[in-house]
Amino acid sequence: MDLEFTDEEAELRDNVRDVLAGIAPTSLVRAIYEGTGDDTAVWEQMVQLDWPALTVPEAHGGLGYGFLAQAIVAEQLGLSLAPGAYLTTATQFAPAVREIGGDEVRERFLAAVAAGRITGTLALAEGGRWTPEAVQATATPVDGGWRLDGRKDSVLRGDTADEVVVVARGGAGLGAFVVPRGELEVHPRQVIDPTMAVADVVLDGVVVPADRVLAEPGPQVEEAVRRALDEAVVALAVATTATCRRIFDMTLEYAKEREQYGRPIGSFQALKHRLAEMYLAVERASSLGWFAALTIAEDDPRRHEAASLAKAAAGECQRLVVGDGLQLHGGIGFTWEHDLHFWLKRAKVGDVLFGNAVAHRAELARTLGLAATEEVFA
Amino acid sequence: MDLEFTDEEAELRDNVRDVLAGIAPTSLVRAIYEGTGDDTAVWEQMVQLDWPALTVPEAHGGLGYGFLAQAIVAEQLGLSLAPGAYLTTATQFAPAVREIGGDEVRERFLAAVAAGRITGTLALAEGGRWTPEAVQATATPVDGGWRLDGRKDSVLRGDTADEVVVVARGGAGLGAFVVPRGELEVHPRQVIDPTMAVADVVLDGVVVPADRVLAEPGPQVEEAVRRALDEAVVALAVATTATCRRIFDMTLEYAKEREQYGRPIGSFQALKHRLAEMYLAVERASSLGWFAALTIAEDDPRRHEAASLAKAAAGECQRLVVGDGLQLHGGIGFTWEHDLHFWLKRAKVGDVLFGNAVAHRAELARTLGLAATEEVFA
Amino acid sequence: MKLTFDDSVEAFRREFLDWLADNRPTDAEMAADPALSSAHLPAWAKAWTRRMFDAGWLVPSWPKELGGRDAGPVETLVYLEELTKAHIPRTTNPQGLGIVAPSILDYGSPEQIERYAMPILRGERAACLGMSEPGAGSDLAALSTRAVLDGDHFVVNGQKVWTSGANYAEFCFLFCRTDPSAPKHKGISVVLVDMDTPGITVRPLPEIVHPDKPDLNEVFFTDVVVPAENLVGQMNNGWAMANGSLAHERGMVWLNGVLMLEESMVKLLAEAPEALDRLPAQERAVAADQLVTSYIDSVAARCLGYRGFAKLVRGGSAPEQALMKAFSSEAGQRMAMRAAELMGDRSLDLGHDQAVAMGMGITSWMERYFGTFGGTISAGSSEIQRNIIAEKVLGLPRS
Amino acid sequence: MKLTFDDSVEAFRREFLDWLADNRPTDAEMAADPALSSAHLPAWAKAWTRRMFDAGWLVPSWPKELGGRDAGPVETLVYLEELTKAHIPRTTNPQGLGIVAPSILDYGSPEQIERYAMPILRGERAACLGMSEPGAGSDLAALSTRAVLDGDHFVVNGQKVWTSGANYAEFCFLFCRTDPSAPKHKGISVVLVDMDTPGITVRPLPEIVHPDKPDLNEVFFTDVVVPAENLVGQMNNGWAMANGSLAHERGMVWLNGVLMLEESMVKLLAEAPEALDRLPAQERAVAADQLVTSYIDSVAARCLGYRGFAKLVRGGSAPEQALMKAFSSEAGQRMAMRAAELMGDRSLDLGHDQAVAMGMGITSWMERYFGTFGGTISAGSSEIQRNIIAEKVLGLPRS
Repeated sequence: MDLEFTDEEAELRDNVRDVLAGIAPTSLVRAIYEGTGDDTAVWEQMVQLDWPALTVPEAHGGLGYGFLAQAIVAEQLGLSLAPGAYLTTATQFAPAVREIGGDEVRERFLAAVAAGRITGTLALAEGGRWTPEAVQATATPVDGGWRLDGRKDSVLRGDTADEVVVVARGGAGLGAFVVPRGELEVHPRQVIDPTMAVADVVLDGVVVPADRVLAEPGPQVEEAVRRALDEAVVALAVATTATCRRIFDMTLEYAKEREQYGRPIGSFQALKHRLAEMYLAVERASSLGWFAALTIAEDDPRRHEAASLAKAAAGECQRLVVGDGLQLHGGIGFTWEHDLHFWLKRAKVGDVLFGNAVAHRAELARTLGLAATEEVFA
Repeated sequence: MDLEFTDEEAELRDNVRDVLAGIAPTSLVRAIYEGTGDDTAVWEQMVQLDWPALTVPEAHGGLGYGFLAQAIVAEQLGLSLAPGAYLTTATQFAPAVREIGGDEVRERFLAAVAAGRITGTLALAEGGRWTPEAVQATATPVDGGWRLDGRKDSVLRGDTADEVVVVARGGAGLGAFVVPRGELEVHPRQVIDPTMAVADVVLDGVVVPADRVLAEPGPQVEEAVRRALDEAVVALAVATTATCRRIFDMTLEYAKEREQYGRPIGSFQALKHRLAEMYLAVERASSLGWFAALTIAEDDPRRHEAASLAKAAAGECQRLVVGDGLQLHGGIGFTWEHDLHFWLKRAKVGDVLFGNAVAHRAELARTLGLAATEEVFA
Repeated sequence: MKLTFDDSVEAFRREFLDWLADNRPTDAEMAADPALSSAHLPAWAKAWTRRMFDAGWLVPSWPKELGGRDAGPVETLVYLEELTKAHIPRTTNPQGLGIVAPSILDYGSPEQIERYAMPILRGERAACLGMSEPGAGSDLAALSTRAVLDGDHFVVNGQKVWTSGANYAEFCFLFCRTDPSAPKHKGISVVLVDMDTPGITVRPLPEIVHPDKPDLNEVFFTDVVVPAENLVGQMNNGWAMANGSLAHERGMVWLNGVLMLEESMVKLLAEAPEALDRLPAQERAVAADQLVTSYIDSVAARCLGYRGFAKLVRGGSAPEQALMKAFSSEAGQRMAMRAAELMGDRSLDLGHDQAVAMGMGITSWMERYFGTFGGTISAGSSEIQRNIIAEKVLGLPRS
Repeated sequence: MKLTFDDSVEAFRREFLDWLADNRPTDAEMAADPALSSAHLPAWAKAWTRRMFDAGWLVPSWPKELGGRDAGPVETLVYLEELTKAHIPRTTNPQGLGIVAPSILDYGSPEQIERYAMPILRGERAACLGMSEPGAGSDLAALSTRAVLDGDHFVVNGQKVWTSGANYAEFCFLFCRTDPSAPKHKGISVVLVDMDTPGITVRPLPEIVHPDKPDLNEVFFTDVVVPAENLVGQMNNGWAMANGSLAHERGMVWLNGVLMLEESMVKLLAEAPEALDRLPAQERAVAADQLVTSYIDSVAARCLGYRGFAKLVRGGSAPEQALMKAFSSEAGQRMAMRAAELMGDRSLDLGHDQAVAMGMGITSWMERYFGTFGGTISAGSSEIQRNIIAEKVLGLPRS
């Protein structure tokens, strides 16, 4: 196992970083927080740069980069907080279409993604749980397609995405459908990080025609959903850990600069040890993130377990780094004017969405055979 | 609520401390560890000083001190590590007899305890659980009394106590019996702290005559068992926290004396903060221990919850204090020659016996209505 | 040791509860006009303070003429507990009632008492406390805001920061340097400055939650003219006063931390069952275990506080007191974090709309979590508290 | 980045596994004659070292004449992993093979190499390392054991402590002061001292678990005569050698920590289901959650190690390496603690009787827990590791 970037990987990373610094500076994040800006232009510029095509297979008009490239982009999104439709479109919508969809529907929507014509997202979670088991929304065959009923929680960009992959349960198992957002009853929520806009979606009998069915309800769909989820989970884990790394870097820098009692606070041993602890937490989560990214890139059988390892570690990391990062900044980090809180809030959102640390540790308990028997079949 | 000693309480504490320093010095603990001594004389001297009578009701020939006095003694036992039969006899056997037994049998055994004629212990746990629910051993009515079958785990001083209260389950509920140790099949175990000798007990059809029945199996016995358990749990919680306090005190003293790089290690800020943390953990557990002791002394309805609070906090305390106490002592604390390890091991035993922190937090989850429904009836 | 209070204390409690039932502000009037900062006095708050003052329930331990009834410390404890249980703020200007007014009563001239202290007690005026500065943090001795005596007035120049309530306060209890040549802590004085004096600029510092309701401020003083008679006590006696002011009600400060923690716990225990029911068994058990750990903290905080309080009442020193600020603020932080985690995806929602009477408006656990850093950072951060515990309580050498 | 190794590496792995299958010591012979300290060579261990030496599998990265085969770092990694998976110790004298022999090879005379280094490589002699002293701890520069050159010999006086294996070692690689007037770190030399030389007293220091099998020792030197030709390298060049010796196989030290952690995890995962089944649901879930956290640690340790290793192989610096000692030793400590808690009342039992081949005999999780403090205290405590991370990796100023 080689867990260090090759030269080409490092080049891609630098490229992405430089572009994001230009099109999504922190001032844009602040503008969105303060209601004086939006992220439309970020996506438009990414489209111009052909980013939506990056990880779409070449067969569908994409550039065919693998998941490692996806993770490299996700890391930079988390570091910079760059807002916009990329994360949901490329790491949630597209993988769902690719893993679940049949040939025609896959071609239709992946080509549209690659061309930058649509943005998308994934509506899966119910009751705060991002697992196939949690899906209670129903898919019923009707004249002209499938009727969807039920409710989907916390859909990232559910209020703005063009297309929404909805996972619902039919008699034979899970099914998945691509629904135009305009046909859904969307309830946008006011959340702590407005650059990660979240909406609840009510499925009130919306009818999906056959050409928008990714997969009719069936026993084989669950595994495909799980594979798509793995990608979304790892991308978010890598992004969240990167957000934590930035909090750590800001805190480290502050500790070197800020003086109290005539010396930099970073020279106080108790703070030094806490910074070492934060660093350790970031490195722990980061190394697991890359491991998980590799398992997906190489379609290793450990991919599902690795996804939970990475997301759990990212969640554990933010718990420490958000708390100590804010605490060690003192009063200044508590003010709206300082940028720190944008990263703090993003890190929290990154833990919550797609299952927090506790949820992924529970999944690991299940895969390791440590959960109670009734759990295994829950 | 007044959580500070009165003058008389402080006097009792000082008295107990001074006596224990004389009859149970650390050299005796070492001798027991190294197989060159035993604790017989400790109990004999306590008998001469009338300690076994201390908390036995006056009606049964005791001095009639309440549970607060019991906790004051328990604290000093934990601080000094004084070995011997007091802890099991006074905080496990006697409360079980008092809470569960009918008039005659109570008089018989409490008077014997008060006179120092017998030592005793309590055989309750099965499968590592010290709860009424865990009792699977059976009590069957037979000619001349009750026959006991099954197994009891981890009976403290099960290999030396004169009399053993055995809790077993009959058709109508729990029952309790006083069995001479000589009639039991006792399997002494080699444990990490030889001053806390533990044995497993096999109940292989031993028959208990009527005059040794504390309570025949019945629905009301469980509550009495629980009340006796509360006392044992709080006494052990207070003792264990005191053991932690001594570890903390030794570590603090060491940190002030030991120099590295030309200054006391206790002047390094990271160590100072960890010592502050240890102190906080000890105070947290200690204040809950006294609160719990008061609830038993005054028979407050919160006594069962308070017992779990105290035992859970003692367990959480030892987790931190054992680890950091050993770590901050460096190599010297890792040697057999240094006395520290006697306290470290006692603290671990104190967590394990009568339910560790996790078990008592689970009990609190149940009493607070946070456990899953199936748990409530487990 | 005992669990219960003496009968006389219980009689005191009943007397207060009876009075409270007839005189308390209603939930409706509090909700209709919430306090907007820690020195804002809505109409109901003014009337409520006045009622307490008149009835001798404002500061029970003080004499009748100052709004009290010469009550003892245990009675004060019971009084504060009952107010909290009833969800009624004792004041919406805590630093005015708790620090500024008593300091003026202790050190001020009769005129100052009449013009500044008594109006606070009668609910007529609100005050802020000008201590922290950009370069000085919690190190008061390093302050550099200057007051130069020029005939019958001082001229004040400088800057304060983290000044709670300055955006609403009517006057400021201002620490400033009056003798730059003296050793650092010997050249400090206190003057009373009306906030509408020309030359004062207040710049609110919105916080990371509820930026629309700022309470902290930067305050800039440019050639601000303050009458010489507004000097509190002696020239260059500010250091003693700082220790005096901050020590006011010292024996009771812990209680607020404990009550807030318990309040949060009650709220959490009420909300937990529904949230737990959303979770599968494994996650549910882990979340429940976390909540129980916080529950232990909340009971421990009370016990620790009571133990220290018992020692203080006996006249002894109480090392527990040094722990209380760090312990209760950090326990509250952990509790809010765990609660937010328990709420899962619902923890992301802002809770603005459900603002409560105190104007805090922090009703989502996530916002509450971020808000708790006010408690672990200000008034001596947790790190400083640990230094204090290590050096003052444990006797460890200075670093 | 990639998950897999190159084909050539896999071929190397297969070659080693094939050889191992035919040449490994059996579990029975290891169990019948366990090593009693870290410088004890049971008969099977001597033969095993010799077989590895002859076949070029002792130190694969070295040339053939030193028991190697000029293998690269990735191959060495694979080799070490396979040995561990097979539950075979590479040596029962790790400091001899890992530090003493390579240091003599680097700095010693041809005669010293023949008499001291090669016998270690051929499994004939075992060595200990004399560094720590009572007053010096991990601060080597402060050592005070003196070696005075007197014609054709040195006279050594002083005391060492925490000397692993001194109770079985045949000779000692001894750091001592040869120029008391020079600056602290410039007056240190290394001499090779046969442990049966008159004037040496070894006093074992039993540990808090398994006191019957001491490995650490105090070593007292009283007028010990050492031939002058036993000076290793130049006079007063000990400091450079210390940095050299300790740096041997530096790039691989992390692996041992990772492998031990994974080994513990495998054992724990095997034992956990039965232990979990004893617990009621709530406790079971909490215990399972704790084990999972340790599982995450164990996978993370490997990933962290591999990431640092990849950087080293590329010739870069690897900050991850600085973390590995603290992380893996502490993760092992937490794991043992949680495992002991999981085992409940069974955790109290001593595990003496089930001593394993390496002579560690730590088979109960409680004993293992206490034993882990050897790892967090020795060879640079976790506190010192954190100082190093803060200063060397993060660039924070010295305290």
